[in-house]
Amino acid sequence: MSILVDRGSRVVIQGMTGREGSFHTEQMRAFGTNVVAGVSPGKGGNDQNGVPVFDTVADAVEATDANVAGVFVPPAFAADAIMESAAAGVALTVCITEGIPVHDMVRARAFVDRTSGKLLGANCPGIVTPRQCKIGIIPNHINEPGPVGIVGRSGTLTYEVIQGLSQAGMGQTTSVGIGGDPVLGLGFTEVLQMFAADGDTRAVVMIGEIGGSDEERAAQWIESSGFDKPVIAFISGRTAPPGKRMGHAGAIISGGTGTAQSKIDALTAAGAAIADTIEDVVRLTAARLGAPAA
Amino acid sequence: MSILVDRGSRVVIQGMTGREGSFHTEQMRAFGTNVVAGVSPGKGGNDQNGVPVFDTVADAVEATDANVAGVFVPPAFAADAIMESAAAGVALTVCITEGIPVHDMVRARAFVDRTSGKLLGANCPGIVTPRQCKIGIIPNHINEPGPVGIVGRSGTLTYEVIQGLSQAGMGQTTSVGIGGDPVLGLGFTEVLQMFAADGDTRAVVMIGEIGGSDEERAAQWIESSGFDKPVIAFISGRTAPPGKRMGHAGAIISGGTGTAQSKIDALTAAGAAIADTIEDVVRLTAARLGAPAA
Amino acid sequence: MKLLEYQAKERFTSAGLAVPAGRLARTPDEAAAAAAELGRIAVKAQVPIGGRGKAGGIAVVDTPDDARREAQRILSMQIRGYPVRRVWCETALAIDSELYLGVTLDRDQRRMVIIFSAAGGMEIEQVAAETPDRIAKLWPDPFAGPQPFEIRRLAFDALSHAPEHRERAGKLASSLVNVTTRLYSLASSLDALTCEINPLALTPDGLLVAADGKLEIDENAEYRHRDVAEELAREDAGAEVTGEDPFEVEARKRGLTYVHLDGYVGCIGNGAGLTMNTLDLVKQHGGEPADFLDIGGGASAERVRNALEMVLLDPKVRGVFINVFGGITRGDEVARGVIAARDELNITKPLVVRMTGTREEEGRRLLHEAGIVPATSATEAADKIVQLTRDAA
Amino acid sequence: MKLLEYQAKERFTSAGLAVPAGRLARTPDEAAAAAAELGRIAVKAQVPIGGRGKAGGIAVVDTPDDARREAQRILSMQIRGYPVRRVWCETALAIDSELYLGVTLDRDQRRMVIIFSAAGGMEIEQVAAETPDRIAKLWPDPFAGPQPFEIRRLAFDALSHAPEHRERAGKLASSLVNVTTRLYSLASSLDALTCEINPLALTPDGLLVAADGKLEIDENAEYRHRDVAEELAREDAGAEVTGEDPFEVEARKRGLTYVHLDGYVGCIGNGAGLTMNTLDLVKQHGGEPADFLDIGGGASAERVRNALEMVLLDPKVRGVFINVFGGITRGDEVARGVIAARDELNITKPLVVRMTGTREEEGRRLLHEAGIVPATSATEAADKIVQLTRDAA
Repeated sequence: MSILVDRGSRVVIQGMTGREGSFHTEQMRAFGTNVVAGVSPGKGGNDQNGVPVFDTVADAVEATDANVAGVFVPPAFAADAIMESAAAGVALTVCITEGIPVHDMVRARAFVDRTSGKLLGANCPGIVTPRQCKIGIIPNHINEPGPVGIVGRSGTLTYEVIQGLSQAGMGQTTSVGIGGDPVLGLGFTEVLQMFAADGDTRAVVMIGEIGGSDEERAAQWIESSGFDKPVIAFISGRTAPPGKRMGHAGAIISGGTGTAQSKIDALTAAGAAIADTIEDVVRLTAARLGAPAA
Repeated sequence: MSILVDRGSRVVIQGMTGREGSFHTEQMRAFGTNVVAGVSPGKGGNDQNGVPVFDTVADAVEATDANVAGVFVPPAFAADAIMESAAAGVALTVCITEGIPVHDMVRARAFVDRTSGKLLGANCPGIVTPRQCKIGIIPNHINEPGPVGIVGRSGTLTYEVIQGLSQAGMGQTTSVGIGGDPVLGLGFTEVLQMFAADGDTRAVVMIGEIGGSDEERAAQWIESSGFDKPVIAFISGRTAPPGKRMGHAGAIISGGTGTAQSKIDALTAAGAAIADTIEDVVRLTAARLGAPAA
Repeated sequence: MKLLEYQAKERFTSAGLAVPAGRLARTPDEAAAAAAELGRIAVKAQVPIGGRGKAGGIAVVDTPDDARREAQRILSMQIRGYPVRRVWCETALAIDSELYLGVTLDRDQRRMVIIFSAAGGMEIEQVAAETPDRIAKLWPDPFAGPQPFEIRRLAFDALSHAPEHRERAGKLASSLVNVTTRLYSLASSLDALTCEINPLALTPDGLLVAADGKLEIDENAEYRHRDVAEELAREDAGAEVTGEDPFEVEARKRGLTYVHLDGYVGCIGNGAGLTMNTLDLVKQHGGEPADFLDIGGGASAERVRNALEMVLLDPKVRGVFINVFGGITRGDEVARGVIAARDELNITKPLVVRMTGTREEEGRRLLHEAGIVPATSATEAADKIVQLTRDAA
Repeated sequence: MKLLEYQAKERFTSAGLAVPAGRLARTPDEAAAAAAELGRIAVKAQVPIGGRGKAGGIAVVDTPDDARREAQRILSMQIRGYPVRRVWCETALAIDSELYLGVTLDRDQRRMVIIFSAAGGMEIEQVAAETPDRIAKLWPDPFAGPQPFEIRRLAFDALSHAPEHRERAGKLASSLVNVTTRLYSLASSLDALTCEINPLALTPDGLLVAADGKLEIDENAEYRHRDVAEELAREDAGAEVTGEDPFEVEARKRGLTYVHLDGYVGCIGNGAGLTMNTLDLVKQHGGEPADFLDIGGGASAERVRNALEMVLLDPKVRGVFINVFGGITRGDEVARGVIAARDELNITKPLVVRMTGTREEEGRRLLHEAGIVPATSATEAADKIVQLTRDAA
């Protein structure tokens, strides 16, 4: 099993004819993702490497029954693209685009919340269910199927963890990059809830970072819900000087919450194992799964 | 039985301390309506003739469990008042105010539709369940309990029908004035659906007028749903010259729909009895109920 | 509140919509000056009613002399009763294709609706009736307004029925996002009941230009648009300017909802439905209504007095039927107004008052004391006023 | 993009919010002239950081001479590293009571939040921490914005903890509807991350006046606010104006996300998380990071070259750790950028490249061919760069 995407996912790529969109569409197809449509206003009726292109997501959904969307359009148009797929009834929209204005994302998130659809991202690396479906930009070759669920804010650190676990023989049910923006779609807690309901997921790795309080809230949920799968948590940014901006608007330390220490404390209290390095993540996960460490 | 309001209705009056609000609050209380609260921003903590006044509807609901609101505030503030009561969880908001800008009402209606609440009006005379609850400005003494449901657009014509039926010995389950504005809350069809579900309602009188196509849509619903209670319909405005504005923006005749004839035709096709005068309404209702005409 | 084309276009310009360069002319010489400045122009009659093109109210001219001659001709026209007092002289556009874009109220949906069609121009109503597929509609969320993706969908829906635009559909959709966003935002901020560009001209260089404009503003929202109301009042000083019925102009000044009709029975009611029914009753009893006057809800004695005075300005009126069912309107106020009017204006024509509802007893008592016998039912009252007036001329 | 107080107040004024009359002064004489014009004024240091009042950066003066003297003093100050180059001279307000009103992002709610308190002024953060009941919050629907009834509720919630305002709570709530609607609308239209009035002064005649203002605009939305960006760039021509780190100023000019630190290991990564982890790794292996430089997603070879050049501008840097896990970033592009930088800039300091992910094989091959041996793991790379640099000073 898996969460959110699997081999039944029928994927439409918004911005498929752009530079990033076309490159990563081919990567996704090479991975095995069932990309059924692309959307590019004004190019409807064409196709790109055999994938039909539509003017609107609604047209794409009507013609192909697409149920997951990947958004690769430039930041000025991305919030609109998210709303377009949610309005068209797409169940999950994965937005890769980085640099979307905060007010746009606040609106897009509120819009999606009024539909039955879900949003992953923006500014996220996407989602992978190994051997079944990948949407986004997580490198293809690092993913292996197995019992670990991964959820991370940082894209590249999530890759590190996936690769580390795969190399140590611990594959993944699904790896989810929730993204590092201040205003997100799915957060840690929602993804943990899905892993809780997934029978095949036997342990979860959380990759957090400084800023915001999503990790603290997830820790609270772990405690209050009695979530009983082992959680291994890795928090980056310990070296970050307070008040210094670290790239994401999301990575600004504010007040007492949001520091690496406050996240580590909360997760420790919730019974999570705290890893100091990627190697630690691998070792601790192996220990919790009862498999020999790599 | 009855629809929408009954002796269990706990009523909050928005604008209770104003000229119209205070006069009609006393009328409603004289009728027997359980007015539990008034709202007047800045006057919270006072009371008026024994009814406590609150700053906000939310405060009123929290303190008194009010579940129906009557809006008597001036047009510039009325749409906001409607949204306030809907947001506070009030089940039915009855807006008496006339002259609310159309764009305001479009927003208010959309807002109410996102809550579980219902809106009656604006620019309506209100609603009466005889001997139980009255909200609005329908004169007290004309209402008698009985088997007829009344739903009308025009306030004063609705009074005529209520009075005519009562004087002829045919009382009402509930009389509903939906109002004459172009953008309304409950329409004919929604009210007919409620009468369909009300066991005590044995016949329904519809009072329509030129403009819009709510009557035509109600006729369609009567046909398609198999509504099996007798419907007696009265349409005013036959003398109205086409294109002339007749007071309501709602009473502008546009194109082929909206004329008195198109409404009469649609309702006739749906099996309704068409009355030419108020006296006709009384006679036809009596005939359909199987009671002797007055 | 209906704006004239040039007034609508001023608002379009402020909203960032493209319109042809133009000048207002009240004389043939001003039109000639506009042509001297702008070159080839269209001289367009400014009247608050459609069909002026077919009536000869628009001329395209190349020279100042032609502009002067055509303006002279158009300024002496009456179009469906409206004398032409001003012409709008604007650069004659090179037009590749005429589109339609409008925002208006859709009562049935309880929403504003945006309507777009590639088949713009004079025949849009026929297109809508005969080939509704060529008209695309969008009902935007009233808080969010139309989103770009919704406008693109609107555009592609309509353009899918316009094969001549296939090659440029993407570019057109993108331009329409801009134009539609601005037009809707203008309509919202002005409380427009109708805000329409027809034709929306597509020029050979691919621009979308508002070649004509209609803008009607909700009178209930006048308090938010005093500037517009004042502008219209200035332009509208006197019946002869608009060709409007002088009684209706007078009623508007008095703040009354009044429609002038051809008969001889003055009709006053409270509420549009009841007032319409009052007219229907007069007609059913063989009389002819002289007017429709709705005093509305909660009328004061002063308003009733004002209404009676208004109705009696029309010399054709032989008597007045006052039909009031009090709800928010109180019987005593109505009675006081009727009595005041009769006494102050020395009314000798028959007055039939039918009164019931809130404070009816107090009102009836006052009328009785003043020697006016109220009728007990509307039917009886209608019968009575018709009998009293039918042969009184 | 942080605006200074006077820049924020210009926006407040355009949005219809009341601010004290004021003049910007760059010299003591200009401050004296402002006092001559305005009378009793506050002379306020304009620096992009809080705490200026406690630091002595504000003075209230009655005469032009006093204004000149105090402006002289303040213009020679540095406040937390920022030299004061301008003072804002504004009418000293008579203040009855200090309120707080702000709009900012609430990450946890994924919404903007409006915060209001009757306990405004310098201690607002302490109030929030110690008596959170005195702070009321509203999370408006982002499409609808705050509705009047919501703002009234916000106001009454906060005022219920301020007995001193009981008598005027209704009037205050009504004024706050106006002020809050305008402030929120300004924040939305400017893409503000923070838009704050503290204190919001209640004057003896019952007006609400913005006595101070903070406005920070989302850099991701800069393309919608070129005018603001240009205004800030003009004011900000050189590090000495803002007291900012010169390396960070240079990096901003180059369009790079860079934070200058105290160590000697240059750190470049892709993605904020990975780059932060790169710093953590250097530290764990006993080294000291010299900077944080995130090349972001999808960096081109040119961007990588630019980043390496930037890091090496700092003479303290003894070697650079480049840590890339390709996703949207491609290994070949990174390799080409590293090689170009080394060759064009004649870099002789050690470069340790750890590269994996998208196109890693192509990238590794290019590096090998160029004589740069890529590390296989981040841990190994961190260990290597620390060994190469720790004792190299």
